[in-house]
Amino acid sequence: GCGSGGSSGAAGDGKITMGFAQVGAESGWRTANTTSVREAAGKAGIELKFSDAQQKQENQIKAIRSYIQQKVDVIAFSPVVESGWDTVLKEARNAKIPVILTDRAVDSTDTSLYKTFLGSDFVEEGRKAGKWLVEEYGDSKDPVNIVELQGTTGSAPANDRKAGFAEVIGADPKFKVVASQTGDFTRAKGKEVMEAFLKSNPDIDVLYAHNDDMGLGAIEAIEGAGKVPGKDIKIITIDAVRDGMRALADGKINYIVECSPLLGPQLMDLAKKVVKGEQVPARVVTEETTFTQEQAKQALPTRQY
Amino acid sequence: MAAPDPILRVSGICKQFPGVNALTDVDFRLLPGEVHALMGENGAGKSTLIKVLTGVHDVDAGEIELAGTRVAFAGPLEAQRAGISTVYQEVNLCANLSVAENIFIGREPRRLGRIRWKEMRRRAAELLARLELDADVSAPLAACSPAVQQMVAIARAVAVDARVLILDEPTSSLDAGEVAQLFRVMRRLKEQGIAILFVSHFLDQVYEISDRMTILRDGRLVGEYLTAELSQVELVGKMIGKELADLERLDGKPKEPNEAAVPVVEARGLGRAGAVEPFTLAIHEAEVVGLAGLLGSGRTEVARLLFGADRADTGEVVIDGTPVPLRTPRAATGHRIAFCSENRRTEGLIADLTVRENIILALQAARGWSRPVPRRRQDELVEKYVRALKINPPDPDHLVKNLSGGNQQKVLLARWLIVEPRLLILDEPTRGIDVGAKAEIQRLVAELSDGGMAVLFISAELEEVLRLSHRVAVLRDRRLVAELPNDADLTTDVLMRTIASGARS
Amino acid sequence: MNAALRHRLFWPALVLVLLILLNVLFTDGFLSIQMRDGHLYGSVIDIFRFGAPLILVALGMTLVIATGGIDLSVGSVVAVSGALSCLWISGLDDQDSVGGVLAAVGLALALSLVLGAWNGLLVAGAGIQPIIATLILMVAGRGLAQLIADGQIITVNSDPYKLIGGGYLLTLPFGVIVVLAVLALTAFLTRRLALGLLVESVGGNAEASRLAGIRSRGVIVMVYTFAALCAGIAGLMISSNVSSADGNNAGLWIELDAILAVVIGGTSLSGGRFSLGGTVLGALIIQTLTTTIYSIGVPPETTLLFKALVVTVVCLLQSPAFRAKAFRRRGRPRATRPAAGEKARVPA
Amino acid sequence: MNAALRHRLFWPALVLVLLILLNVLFTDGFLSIQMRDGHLYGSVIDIFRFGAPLILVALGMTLVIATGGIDLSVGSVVAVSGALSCLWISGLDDQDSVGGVLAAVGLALALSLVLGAWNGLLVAGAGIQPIIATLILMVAGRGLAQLIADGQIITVNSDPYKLIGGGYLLTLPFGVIVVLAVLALTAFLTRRLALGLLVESVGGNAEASRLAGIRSRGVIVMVYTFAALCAGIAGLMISSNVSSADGNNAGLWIELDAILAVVIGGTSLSGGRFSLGGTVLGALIIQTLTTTIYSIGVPPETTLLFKALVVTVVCLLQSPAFRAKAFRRRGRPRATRPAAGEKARVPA
Ligand SMILES: Nc1ncnc2c1ncn2[C@@H]1O[C@H](COP(=O)(O)OP(=O)(O)OP(=O)(O)O)[C@@H](O)[C@H]1O
Ligand SMILES: Nc1ncnc2c1ncn2[C@@H]1O[C@H](COP(=O)(O)OP(=O)(O)OP(=O)(O)O)[C@@H](O)[C@H]1O
Ligand SMILES: [Mg+2]
Ligand SMILES: [Mg+2]
Repeated sequence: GCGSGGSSGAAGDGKITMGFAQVGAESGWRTANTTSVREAAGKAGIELKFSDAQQKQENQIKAIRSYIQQKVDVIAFSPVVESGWDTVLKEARNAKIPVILTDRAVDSTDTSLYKTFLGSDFVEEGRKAGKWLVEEYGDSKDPVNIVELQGTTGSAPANDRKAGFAEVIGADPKFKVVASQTGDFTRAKGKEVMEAFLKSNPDIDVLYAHNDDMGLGAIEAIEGAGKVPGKDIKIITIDAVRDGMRALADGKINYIVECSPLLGPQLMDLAKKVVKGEQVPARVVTEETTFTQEQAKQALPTRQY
Repeated sequence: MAAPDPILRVSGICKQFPGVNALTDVDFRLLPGEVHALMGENGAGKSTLIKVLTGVHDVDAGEIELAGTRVAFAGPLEAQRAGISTVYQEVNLCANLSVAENIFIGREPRRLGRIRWKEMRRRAAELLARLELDADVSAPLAACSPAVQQMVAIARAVAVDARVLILDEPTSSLDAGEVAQLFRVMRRLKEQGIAILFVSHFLDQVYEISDRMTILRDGRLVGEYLTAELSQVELVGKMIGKELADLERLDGKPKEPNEAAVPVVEARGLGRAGAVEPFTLAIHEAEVVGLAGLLGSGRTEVARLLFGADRADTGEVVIDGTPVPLRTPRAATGHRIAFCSENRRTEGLIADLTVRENIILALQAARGWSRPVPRRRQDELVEKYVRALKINPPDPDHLVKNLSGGNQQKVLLARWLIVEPRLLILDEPTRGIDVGAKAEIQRLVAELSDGGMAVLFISAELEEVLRLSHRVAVLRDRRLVAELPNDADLTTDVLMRTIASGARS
Repeated sequence: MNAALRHRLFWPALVLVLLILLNVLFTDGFLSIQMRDGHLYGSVIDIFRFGAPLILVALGMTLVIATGGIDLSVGSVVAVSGALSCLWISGLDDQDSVGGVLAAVGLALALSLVLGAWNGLLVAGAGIQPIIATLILMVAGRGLAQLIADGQIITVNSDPYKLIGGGYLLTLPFGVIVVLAVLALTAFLTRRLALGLLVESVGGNAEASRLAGIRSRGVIVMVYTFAALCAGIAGLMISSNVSSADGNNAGLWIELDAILAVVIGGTSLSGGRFSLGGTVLGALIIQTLTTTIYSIGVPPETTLLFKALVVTVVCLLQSPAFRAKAFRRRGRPRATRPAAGEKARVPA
Repeated sequence: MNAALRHRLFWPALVLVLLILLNVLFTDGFLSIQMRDGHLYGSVIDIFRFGAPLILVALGMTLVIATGGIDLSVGSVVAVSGALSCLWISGLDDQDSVGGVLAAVGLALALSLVLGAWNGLLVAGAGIQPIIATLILMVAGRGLAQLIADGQIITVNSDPYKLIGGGYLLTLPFGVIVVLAVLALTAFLTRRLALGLLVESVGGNAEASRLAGIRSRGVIVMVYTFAALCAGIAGLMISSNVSSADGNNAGLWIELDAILAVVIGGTSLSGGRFSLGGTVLGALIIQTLTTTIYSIGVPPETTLLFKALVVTVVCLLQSPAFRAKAFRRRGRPRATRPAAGEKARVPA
């Protein structure tokens, strides 16, 4: 067509082809992530080959191998697990195909195996949540009883969000986590666990949920117990999916730390640079923010997910 | 006569099951080199005694001595190791294994720990040849008829060097030739000094083979007798506890059915490849048709085709003059055909259900799930037949699996009697049933047919077939070869010869 | 006393009581039930409320298991049913319209019935073994749910729909009322009508049942359809409770919990006799166990071990073989046996 | 030709061939195998390499299923074994020390054996039904794996350990060699020695086997232990392949794939006859199917549906009842009568 940018990518027709190996479709967040990548690719004029690994590493390796065989220009993927990628990444390097990691990191010591890692910093998300809490209760001396709804036991976001949060609130002994249980990142579990918390802990001041969905479930439990979410119990969650933002705008959630799935545009920019052979930073953090109730009301009309 | 020391002696044995005293203070001894018959009615405790002896059940009280030393086997394996080889009452083999594997399982011929498959097959074939049984030793047992399975179980038991051989109703599904062959083997073993315990409800067989007998009644010992010194009438009297007057009341030949009647069911050229050649057979109202033939001659297959249990691939079934498709048993029961299968465990009873539930099952099936048989009607029916067939214990809520073999057979019979069928197919209905009950069932069949029911009667006992049938159809090599009216000329000898030669001579 | 001890459900009932006692120790007022906003409120009510979908699924599973089958696909049916009804409701102009919600419910249940019939046909018609036949729908059903929901969590905002899983009627949680109704219906069908006998007979001995003139195929298709219907209702409850449908996670693992509930309730997996009361008891044990874990604060890492421990205890107590061994000394001494044979190795 | 058609494994083999053909159409050089860095390389090699753990687990599962049981816990054993060996290796001063790695492997396999024996004892000793007995370990084992790994993913960096699942020996993937060794051992134990016969007899009729004097308990404990050992080895392979252990996801759903492989291979879930070759074929079909999905680019939303579809087809083809209906016109129907005594349950 009328391309004027002097794109001299590897592909013969000048169009960049990207192979993207997604983790799966395990949550709304992930689906938004997939949609973002797809849309951004369309906008950027990049041809996208997409696969879904259903949370299995071997599937992802297979998908990457098939991209190598199909001689795409660039491979991007969200690793299911951190390790075990050396072999297949070496194959990609041998085939001179650059690799971009998204959302999750790999633990390889050989950083030449991939060009860059684009994604959120879960520990930082936990810290942001903690900081808001510390500020909110800055003046009070009374103890603050916190309950925590963790993500799936053993998953990286759950571990990191717990750790970041604990790190910040640990400085002040008035913050006490009185109960902490996994809600498997789902609304149903979040609700069920919160119902039990409400009965076994009469004085809960704050709920910290590792994602919006569990928080949304918990809100129903709190309402069922005759309390007012956002007032009687302050709620902090992470993610900022649309339902969460709506609850925030309605005053049922007090604070949301964004964990944006919309890394499509950033990914496409990076991909173009990488294919051109430009230098890119080894770690790119997704552009993310935090939302208070006021900010949510403003942001809500333009939210994409 | 100087009796040698008993090889096996039990004293004061008691065994209770929930709600049943199966054995009460029973003494018993078994001498080497004798055939000892254990006699008693259905449910008298014969099988239980055998299971207690061989460690299948624990005893509640009492002692067991083998060759003078006290033993308590933890299981059949220990009993086997100690030299007691047993064929339990119900054929207890693995249907999924081959004939040879069934015979040698647990003691496969080996070299350096490795199984010698060829050797195993060779020895199995040899053993079966000794029992004059012509069967493919590498065929799966499931493909064999119950009779062949029974022979395989016996072959398994006689294959080991045992001091004691226990056979619980081994002959109930065998025909005359096989029984004779089995007896030859038993005599040979006896000469070698092996003690044999034998259970059977066929009095003639008991008198033919046994030297001594022990009689049980209601789980109690009646006594031990020399066979030669006890007459059949005395024996039966001791078994049932009263004098037996009307046992043989059924005289030689059945009454003539009224002629001219239309056939209730008629098979026209009915056949199934690999099972039975096409045959034509009509069964009229108030008529009993007997089926005679050697084992594996296809009698069961004929019954199954008439009942829709297997699908015929040629011919048709005509009921009251109209051809009807009989593709499933349900279709057959819809036309009021009933089939009492010879294999009550696998094709008859539902073990975990109660006597009551098993009895009303066919009736309920015919009514469908939405129209339950009212409880009052259930009680009436069940009570009537429990009494009529003397099912013991007479508790309708007893689980069927806990009944003795003969009583299970009666429950199956009751199931089909309450649906009041027009054609009743009985495949070996008297198998494993004691003398008293057998006469009872025979009388019942005669009565039913007098009342207008058509009956197809299959039995390995030719006397029984002759006694009940108006006509006898003879099968040979899965082909219907003759249909003989049961007139004065027809005797067991004639029947035997027809079976052997394929034509009436 | 002795009769009670012998009762089939004595041991599971004992475990349930112990679990409740444990809760009472840890949580003040665990047993107290209050009236709040015109409905009953308390931990015990919660157990029933959250246990309702499990009880439903387990009831359906009981009949399937009684025929000697098993249904692994119930979790997927839960997801599909929830996804379809939420999709439909989310497309309504007025999400609060009762007619629209009823249509959604009807549609979801109709689809569940179809899925159940498919299972039944694979098992009874095509002769595929139940585990495998339903495994197929277990996999395909998740795919279907994702397809329906387009991989998203569908959120609805409908008061009438909310009633099913989260609402109250006559002070009682609506879900509990539904469970009672389904339980009554099942009991009626199986114990008043003859379905129970036919099911037990098919499960006890399929060939013998066929020869007794029972249409085993019809019975089998019926129980799988019924199980799917129960799962469909459970799916509505679960999605209504959180006003959203999550194709990925709704009903995940519920098949295993349901099988466990059935077995704890004393129904044998090999088919035959079944006990509806036992199943309800089993499901309540599992739900109480979950609640206990939350309320006594078992750390998340050991949650699974704790759960497994309790289940092991219940199963051991349910096993006659184990009881015979464990409580031997209490009863009459039994004849001692030579131990020699026990040690010998299995010939290999 | 007709004999081939009748062969038990004809239909699954046909499906495998079709799947491979499909791949060849979509991917150039699918069948080509090259030599690269001194080892074989190519799509077909990949199928074997990635399929190795599944084949192992399915082999163990075959024997368990042949005794009439089932083992749901293999996935958890995979996770536990991987977690323990990685934990041990990560604690070594020198992760590359062969001795240390061997110790880790030994330890992990020993623990697997213990877990398997536990399963066996619950089934044979305590008389708990296999699905439930192994369900307990399925739940508890995940907990155990998380406890061992402290809820983290343990990463190791050890060349000798890497060999097990990711290395090559004599140009062949090491995992494939392990599979061949285990397969040969299993075949020897079951077909040359008497184990196979005992297993089939216990699975065919447990009561009859007991009366025949077979120590069924010993046999049962043995097969569960063997299954756990296979799962343990598979766990080592999986964790070695990615040089890390993930307590949550390692081996997730592998039990279902293994059961599927066994059934596709023609072993009946009701116990009795089993076929090792069939199981290997079944596992290869499942593995090839996954590869196919990626290489022909099935859209992600329909992946599960596609998988379910293929499995349905294989299962239908495997079902004699279905074949009888579908192909009735082709051949003369054979006299098959539902095997008498197939599952006799009434003791005399
Ligand atoms: N496992 C069991 N549980 C409960 N009762 C049983 C059990 N086995 C046998 N019985 C009962 O014990 C009694 C004796 O049964 P047994 O099988 O020994 O009779 P039998 O003399 O062999 O009869 P048959 O000639 O009919 O075989 C019967 O009343 C039977 O119902
Ligand atoms: N399940 C089966 N599969 C294949 N062949 C069978 C099967 N059952 C029986 N047969 C064969 O069919 C033939 C006829 O058997 P059938 O049972 O009808 O004989 P029968 O005359 O009733 O003898 P029996 O005295 O054993 O009852 C026999 O050769 C038998 O081996
Ligand atoms: Mg008996
Ligand atoms: Mg017969």
